[in-house]
Amino acid sequence: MIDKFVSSVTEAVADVRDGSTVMIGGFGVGQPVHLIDALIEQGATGLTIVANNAGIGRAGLARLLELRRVRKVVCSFPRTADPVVFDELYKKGEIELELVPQGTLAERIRAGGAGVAGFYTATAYGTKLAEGKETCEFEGRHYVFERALHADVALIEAWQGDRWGNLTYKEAGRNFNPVMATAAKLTIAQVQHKVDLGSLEPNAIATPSIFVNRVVHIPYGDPK
Amino acid sequence: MIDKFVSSVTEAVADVRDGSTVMIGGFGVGQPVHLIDALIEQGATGLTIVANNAGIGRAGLARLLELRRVRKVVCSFPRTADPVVFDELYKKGEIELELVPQGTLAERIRAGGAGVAGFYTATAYGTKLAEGKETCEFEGRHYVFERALHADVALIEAWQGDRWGNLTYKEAGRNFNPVMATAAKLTIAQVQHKVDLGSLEPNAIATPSIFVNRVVHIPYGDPK
Amino acid sequence: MGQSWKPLSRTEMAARVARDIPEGWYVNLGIGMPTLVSDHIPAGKDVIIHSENGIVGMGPQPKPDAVNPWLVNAGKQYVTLVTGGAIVHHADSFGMIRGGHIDLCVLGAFQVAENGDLANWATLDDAMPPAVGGAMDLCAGAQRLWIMTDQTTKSGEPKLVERCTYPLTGLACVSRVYTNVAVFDVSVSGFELVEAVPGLGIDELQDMTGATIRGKG
Amino acid sequence: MGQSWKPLSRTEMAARVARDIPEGWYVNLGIGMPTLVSDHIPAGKDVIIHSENGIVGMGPQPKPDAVNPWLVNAGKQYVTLVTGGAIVHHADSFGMIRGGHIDLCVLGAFQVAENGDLANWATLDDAMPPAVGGAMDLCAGAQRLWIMTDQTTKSGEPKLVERCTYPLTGLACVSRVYTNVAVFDVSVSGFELVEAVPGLGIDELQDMTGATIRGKG
Repeated sequence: MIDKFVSSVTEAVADVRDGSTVMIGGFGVGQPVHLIDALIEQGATGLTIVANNAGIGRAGLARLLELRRVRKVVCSFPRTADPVVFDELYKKGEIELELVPQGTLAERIRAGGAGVAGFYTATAYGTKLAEGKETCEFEGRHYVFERALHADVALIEAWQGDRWGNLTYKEAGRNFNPVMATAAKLTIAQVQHKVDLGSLEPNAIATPSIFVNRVVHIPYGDPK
Repeated sequence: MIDKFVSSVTEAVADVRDGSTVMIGGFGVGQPVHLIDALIEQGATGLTIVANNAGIGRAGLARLLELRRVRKVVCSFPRTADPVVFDELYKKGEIELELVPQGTLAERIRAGGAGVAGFYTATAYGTKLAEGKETCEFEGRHYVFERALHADVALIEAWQGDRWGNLTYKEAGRNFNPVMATAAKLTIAQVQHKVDLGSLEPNAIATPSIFVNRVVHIPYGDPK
Repeated sequence: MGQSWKPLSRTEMAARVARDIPEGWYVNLGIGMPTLVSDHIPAGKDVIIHSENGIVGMGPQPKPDAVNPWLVNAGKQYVTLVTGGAIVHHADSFGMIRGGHIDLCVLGAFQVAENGDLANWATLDDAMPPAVGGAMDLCAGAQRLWIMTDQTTKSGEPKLVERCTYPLTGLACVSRVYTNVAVFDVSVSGFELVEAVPGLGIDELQDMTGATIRGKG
Repeated sequence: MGQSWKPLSRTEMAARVARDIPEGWYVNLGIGMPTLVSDHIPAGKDVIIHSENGIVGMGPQPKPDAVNPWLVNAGKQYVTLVTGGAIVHHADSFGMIRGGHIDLCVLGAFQVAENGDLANWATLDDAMPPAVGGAMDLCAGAQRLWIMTDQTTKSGEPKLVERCTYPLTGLACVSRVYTNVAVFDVSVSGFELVEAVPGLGIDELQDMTGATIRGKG
């Protein structure tokens, strides 16, 4: 019997290794906050983080940065309301930033999950973010070549999960989570609701179990 | 008030032009059979058809071929239980075939819908179907370059539809339909059930209204 | 001599943009001033607002006692979902943008050039970490890109220019500019004046603009 | 002299393959003989069958009075959905295959070469229109590719060969071959015999094979 539930976030992230690339879902809502806290406790360092932003305030991802556990951030928007930690590290040259347009970021992750090695997109053509990148013209339009993104670990947040790892998301909590779930060797989901196998409508499962390795049930309520 | 319902399949396909590229959804089930029949009546010719197969028996897509209205078929599997019409035309050299691996076909259509001009896939590397195509090596693996597929018209089948064109699909009736819906200038859906706006669960809509131009309500029952 | 004309308020600018959006369009509104546009689309006129984070059919801010904490827009503010709205993931949402399915995007600007180039994501100050979000995707992918911006910076520098000096967000992507004093079409022949606020003449407007304005042909 | 050994039936071959599939794997079974494998996975052992047309968790054929006409497999036969199954669209389904998420694919073969090349989609007869389906995607994408095939063609030609003469489906993709008389691992050093049916010696097996067989190292 497949049962991907693990009993704690500590157990869920126990084997994350130094130097790993870790994707972290979320966009305003839908951050796997308990998994991030567990990763902070766990101690892995030299990490590359792939996420939409670079942490807010001094908790969660920002705390991971503050502890100097992150070598590089791949994101679209490291400048949020209160991104103090990233700012400080960036200005001191102590963290690497790969800035990626948000759609290109999502598409590169999706490519990683779907076996596409790289693709041509019109986004960023002629801008600083395309400098040094290969370009190509198709039917009179210019495109930039972008490579797929893969991760060792994806930490995601979902609404419901069953023991096989089928997941649903709640409204805007979906965001990057289902895409990142496809692109990592080890995908770990924290879910608000543990549901029986078979209780999710098969046509409405947003992440099929095939993409999920571990599930932790954390009924944490309001995401803010 | 947006209302994408049209009153008949005849009206739905009235402006399909000669020489159009037409995507047709379906895979065993989920074929837009009434829309295909309407296209047969409508008369457009010199068509390029993008579909998984090339028609069965002498009805539907096979009939369109038999009437010499199709110049070229882009598909993965033109050899089914009873593909007599395509076979005859192919052997006489009277129809062009672009044979595409099924996953590459789906991915090329998805690329067309998502603004990806082309991409590298490992599928077909070193085989006859990659002959003449650009290849590239990334991290020791070989990939073939494939271009996006677009269409003038997509004919699709769905289970439920509302007046904005939000759609759901029933089980294996989903197949190519939602992907093709994204890749055409004009997407026309035939739906079994006309539902009120707001009655579909927002998290479970498989094709959001943005991809759909016209909807025809045809409660045709069992697909076979 | 005092000026005889009055610039539009942000609310008036938003109303002006909203007036030009036909029913049935799928529209992405950038963070900041463009967000206000949705308040001016009349009830019953179906204009469908898209948000980069996967909302197709975004509604206005909720009343404080009716917040769904899982519904935020790209600016991370609480929003609602309209009847007929749908949720998709980030790659599918940007597929809508990049695949040309969004009829219109309205963004703010640092500078707009007469060739349609837009600069709105980075200044020349290298100390700040750069941040781009979805702006470049919207520039490259939306069917039409309209800009809402003041005619000049607070210090009086023109924002409509011959060539952008700030880093570009997109090339030749802007088709219309709504400022606090005028509306311009942007085409291969540059800025064409569509209208100006009452009392503002083209010469005075030209003085506030860093590129040649053509009158309506 | 009559042969002292008996080839496996198709059912026995399917049972033999099923025995090697561990719980928890996501498995795609090709049209034809590989489909039989699912009948031999014991109840309660969670092996999840994937079908190219978007089914994750495909169950056996339904009873005639319990057919859901909207549930067919890649061979267009009626199937069922198991408890815990999910439906996705074709691009997402092939994303699972091409992205390396399928643990195992089992296919039939015209020829398997000692370097792991597979030919199973086209013959040398050019009169027939070619058809490929998802075979090339499965070869390129699945984590492991096992082949189920008779040791020889009906006319006695070996199907395990030094180099395929039929058009290739995939290069160096086969890791195991289950025939009606033996099981082989396929690695950089060619065909390695894992087991043969009782009474069949390696010399006799070699005679039915178009490439050199190595004994178990």
